[in-house]
Amino acid sequence: MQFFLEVLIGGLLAGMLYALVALGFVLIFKASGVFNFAQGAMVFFAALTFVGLTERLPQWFGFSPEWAGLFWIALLLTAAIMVLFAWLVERFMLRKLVNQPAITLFMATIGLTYLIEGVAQGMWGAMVRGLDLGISDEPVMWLLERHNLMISKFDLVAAAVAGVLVAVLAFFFQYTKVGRALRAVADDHQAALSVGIPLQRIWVIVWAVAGFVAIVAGLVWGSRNGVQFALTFTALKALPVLILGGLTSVPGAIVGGLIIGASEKLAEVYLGPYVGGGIDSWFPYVLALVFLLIRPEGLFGEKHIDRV
Amino acid sequence: MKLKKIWLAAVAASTVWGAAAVGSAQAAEQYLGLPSYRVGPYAAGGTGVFGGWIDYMKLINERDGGVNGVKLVWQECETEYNNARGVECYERLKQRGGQRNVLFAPVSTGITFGVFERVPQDKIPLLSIGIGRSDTADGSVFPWVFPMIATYWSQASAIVGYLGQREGGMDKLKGKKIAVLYLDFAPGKEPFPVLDRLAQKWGFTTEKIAVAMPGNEQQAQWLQIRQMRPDYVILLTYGVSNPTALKTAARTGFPADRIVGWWWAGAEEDVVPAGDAAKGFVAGAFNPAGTDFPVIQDIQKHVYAKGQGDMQDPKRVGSTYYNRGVGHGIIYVEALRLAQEKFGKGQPVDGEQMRWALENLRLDEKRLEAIGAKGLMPELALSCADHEGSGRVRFQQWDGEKWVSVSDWIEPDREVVRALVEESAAAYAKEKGITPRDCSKEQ
Amino acid sequence: MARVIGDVILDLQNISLSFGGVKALTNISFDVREGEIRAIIGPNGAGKSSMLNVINGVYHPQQGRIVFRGQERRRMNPHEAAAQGIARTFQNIALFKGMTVLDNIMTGRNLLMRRNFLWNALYWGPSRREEIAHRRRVEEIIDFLEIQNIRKTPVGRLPYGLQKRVELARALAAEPSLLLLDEPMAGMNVEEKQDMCRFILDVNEQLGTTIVLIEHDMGVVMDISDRVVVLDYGRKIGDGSPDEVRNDPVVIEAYLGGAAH
Amino acid sequence: MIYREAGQFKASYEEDQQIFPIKQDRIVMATLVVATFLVVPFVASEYWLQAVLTPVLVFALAALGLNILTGYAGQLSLGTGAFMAVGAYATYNFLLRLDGLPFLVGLALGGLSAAAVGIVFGLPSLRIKGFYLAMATLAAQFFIIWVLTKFPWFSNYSSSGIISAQRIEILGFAFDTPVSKYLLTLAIVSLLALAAKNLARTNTGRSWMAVRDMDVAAEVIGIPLMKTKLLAFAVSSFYCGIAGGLYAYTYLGTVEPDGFGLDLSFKILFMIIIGGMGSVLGAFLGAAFILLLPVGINVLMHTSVGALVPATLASNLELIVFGVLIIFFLIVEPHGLTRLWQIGKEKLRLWPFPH
Repeated sequence: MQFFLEVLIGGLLAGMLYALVALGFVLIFKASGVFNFAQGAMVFFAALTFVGLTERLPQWFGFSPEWAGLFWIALLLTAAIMVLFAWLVERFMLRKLVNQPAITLFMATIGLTYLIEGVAQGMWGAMVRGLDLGISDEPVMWLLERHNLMISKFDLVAAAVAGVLVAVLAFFFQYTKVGRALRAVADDHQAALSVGIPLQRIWVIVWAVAGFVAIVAGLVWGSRNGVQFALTFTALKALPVLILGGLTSVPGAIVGGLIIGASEKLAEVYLGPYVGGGIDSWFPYVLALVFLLIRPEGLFGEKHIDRV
Repeated sequence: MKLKKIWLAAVAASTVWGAAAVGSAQAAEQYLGLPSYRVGPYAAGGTGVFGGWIDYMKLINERDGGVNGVKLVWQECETEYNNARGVECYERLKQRGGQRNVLFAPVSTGITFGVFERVPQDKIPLLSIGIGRSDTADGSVFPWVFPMIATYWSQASAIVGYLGQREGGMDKLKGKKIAVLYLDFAPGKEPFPVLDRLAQKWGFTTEKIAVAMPGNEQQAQWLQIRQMRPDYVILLTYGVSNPTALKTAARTGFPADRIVGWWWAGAEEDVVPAGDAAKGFVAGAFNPAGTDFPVIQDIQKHVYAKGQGDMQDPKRVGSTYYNRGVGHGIIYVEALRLAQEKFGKGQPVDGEQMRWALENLRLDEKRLEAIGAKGLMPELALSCADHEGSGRVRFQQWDGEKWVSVSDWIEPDREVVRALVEESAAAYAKEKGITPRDCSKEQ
Repeated sequence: MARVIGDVILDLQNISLSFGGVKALTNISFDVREGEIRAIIGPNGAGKSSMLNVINGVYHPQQGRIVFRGQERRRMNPHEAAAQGIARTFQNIALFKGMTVLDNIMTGRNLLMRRNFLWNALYWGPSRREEIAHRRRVEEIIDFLEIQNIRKTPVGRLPYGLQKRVELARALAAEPSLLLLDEPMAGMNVEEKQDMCRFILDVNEQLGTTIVLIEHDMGVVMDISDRVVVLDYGRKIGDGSPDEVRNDPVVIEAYLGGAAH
Repeated sequence: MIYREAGQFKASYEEDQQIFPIKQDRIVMATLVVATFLVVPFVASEYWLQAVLTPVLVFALAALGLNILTGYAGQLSLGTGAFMAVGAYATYNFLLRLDGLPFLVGLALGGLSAAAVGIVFGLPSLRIKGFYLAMATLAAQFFIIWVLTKFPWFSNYSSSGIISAQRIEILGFAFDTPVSKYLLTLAIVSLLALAAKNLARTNTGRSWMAVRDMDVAAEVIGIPLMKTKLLAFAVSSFYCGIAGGLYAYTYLGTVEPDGFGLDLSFKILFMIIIGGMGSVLGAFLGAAFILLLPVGINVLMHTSVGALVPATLASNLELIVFGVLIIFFLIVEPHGLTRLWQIGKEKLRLWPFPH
């Protein structure tokens, strides 16, 4: 029982991390109908840029790498770069592909993936870097001692971060003018225009917000596994979450993440040994597929599905 | 207009392409095709290995004026660690101008397998240091393949040998429980037969646990390990799955010094991202890290001091991957030297001559010391039957800053490994209808 | 050819249809005789299109019986309905936008084509003969509807009126015994409407096809149909010859009191 | 002036229903067939045969398969690589385990196995559409590769899951040189391309396109959705399976399951988008473009630019240029190379008298 709980909780926490990546997809899909395959590359790019800046800034400006402000300056600069990135994407890609079929936009984002990967590694090198956010990655002691439960402190913090992020995004969508415009865009492009915010600017904003989400996801995943190319693979963990939660739902991403995380771990532990293990490559997808057969638009997705 | 532009671009591109294929051939040059990978998930390894190799060739050119006056030249081709791209590179690099490639070393299992059956026809030796497949060590069946220094099978045996040393004798392994955490890709499973036979021989048990590619999430696997309470974990993972494994181990309370990795887990890139979690982790190596070796210092002096180094980040000179690349370079250059001695000094050699030289390569302590690479690799002595040449592996421990050697070169259990090599090679020969060379008749 | 009105071929009895509690059709009964032109009229939202969707199996009514050619059916897929000889057009044009006019009409013949995909892959012998035979039939329909000059045009490029005509052609290509037309003249100018009227009458007279049509234009409906069903809010409020319906006080109330037409 | 169809009258439906109703197209096609079968084998270098032409043909076949499913029948799939893997591994096992089985029969059985698997994974398409379906096909992608990796029976218990293709022998003739392998590939791919073209222009193809363009209307005119979609999955997977078999037997020689990963599926999807959806020609153009573009850029980078910038930067620039070109291309011509080809023909029709 204690083992089951450990696996379950570990899975739920990992699921929050998947959800973190999935959020970026949802934001962009919701507001522009673009299935942004480059989200994984954006996570990589953001994390690498952040780490690269923390390495280079002290060299360039001659202050100590130990200085506490470095983290925040690097974070701000990375955020600024993500905004610039969003602007460039809108200006040179999205704007020119308006009214193209969804699959064309999807393909364009795969092209964008190559571009980002090349820029990231070209700029900062192929070296694998560590990232220490100062959160210790050890089991929570009192849980271990009292209940013999091994739950990682880091995962708890990361899950909390994901939770806060979702709350912030929900607030943003619900209560700000831009947020309302975004929701309007999702429903109807014409209606959005009447809100008084140009479509182009909305796209920049939503890509920038997805960029911020990528930074957070990149930092969390980067400090977990190292800042390296493999961060792009986090996208593969997010896709089943998306299917399950629905492409357009922020809470869906969280709930989907929790379900996928927990069931993936439980399956690996209890089912894996019978079939040779390593089943978490496909299990989430099959689970999501079975789920789709029952509810073709995902858990919280909107009924209407665009044809591709 | 649109159309015209695209046409023009296409024409321009194909012209350059055509021109590039021609190139110029000069007499005193030795051409080598390098299928490098500098982008993608494994770029850290690719830039390191190929950077070290190229730097060593630059050193030979700068310091010695080439090999007996023959300048070393090379052409790179980006494989992205992708099989199909790698095969295209193999074909493209095969020939440049009038020169043919004399050695192909993709440093990738997939590409190695992709070209594996092409090399005998093209007469280009395939160098697969640390790659496998292990049975190609049988040179009588695979005359053109050189899995030098140590194969996965030798390594697996050396890991068990190292654990035996730590326990204070092989017989102490009896009754021990060892978990084998492997990445679910081709090389990850290659060591299994050796581990199984050794488990039987020494009376320990193994429990194999798979991690799906790319392995960036291993909570379930480590909780299983925790449940199992093994004495050791043998780590057969690659790329991002290495730091993930170490981090997750720490998170589930498994001590790092009871984890022993193979050499694809033994680079700085594999442990640095794991931070403190990696402290105490032990991994195999056929080429230790470090800048103390004279050859590395020569590279610093003759190449980097002149600003000609290949590494984007000069700090990586002396890292594990880099030194592995230097090792590749040494083997290549020494084989060239040997081939020139036999077939004509001061002249480029061809693939067949290269193959002969590789098969007859001897690098003893004395020679390694002369090169300035004593300790950078084990002694090598190849033969017609044995294309591995050493099989020795040493172990290093990560102290949080650098790799520290914790063992001498450990011999594999040759009885077990060689028997497997011959069995497997014979099966391959039978399937393919190959008649093995009779090695007693070679020279 | 003289028109012959035959026996009842479609009999709808007590049809009720609802969507998640919202009633679209309530207890509707009427019949269609072989060879006649039967119109369904009613204000917007009266359930006319739902009625057609029930007839050709797009919707499945919760209650009621549908008897077509003496066979009762409760549930039927649209393609089964098509196989029994029911073809239709749609209120919002439902052509295959990526295909040419010719190909669109050829799809209408799919039920009549016997060669499977293996023969088609060879495009040899029977398969080729079949394609060409059906092409010949389709060309007759193209001639009949006077759209020869656009046969190789992708339908997406055609004006609205022509698209409606192509859709009719596609339905006719199936050689149906019952043709359902959902507002065949909506959005057309007078000239186009006249053309369409002529085509509908020609189809009915020359091919003997039974037609059920929905139309808003009262003038047209009263001119061409033999009998008219009037729906309002999902209920039947009138049924009979155009004259009877025209003078029915309930119908007048619904029309004059509700939407003015 | 050269490309002019004026004066070519069709006197019968037979003539009008030809694959290439325009005379010039027929001439071009005939020239192409002669050139690829009779001229190329004598003039092309080994590099071109082995590393360029053969893979382009193999990938064109896979792209054709995906085009049948996605371009014609409108079902987006990201599982192409896995279906190719099924083809390759099934062919291997049939040839291995049935002694004396002719190669072509083994290949066809491999294709049929892929078709069977395709039907199974096509079942969800009856309920799921669009990106959701694409994600569902990812389940096929990962599951199939896992099965091939996990169960050593499929690779005849090779220690690492790698299979190495048996020698190809047809009627006593061994196909073991680059030229013969190229010709074999060319012959198979040409025949299947012709078959695909025939499917596309007959009832089968029309039914697929009808389902793609508007499934409700298709059903109403009597096209059974389930049968039509599953047929598309089956035929598409058959093509991919054959392509996978050729990939293993005439192109690489040795393959491992990981070689058929998601990257490969994406690459093939790229081919049909860049080449042109719903077009047989597009599959070929797209395959050539996507395979040769990175190679071309690589050659450029490591010869001209490579001399100026460090090799690592050159490799990254390669990736950047590739990405930018893809985006650029999608912006300039979202309908793919086929559309460019058509525009080119329109221009030729008027040349040399531009309007």
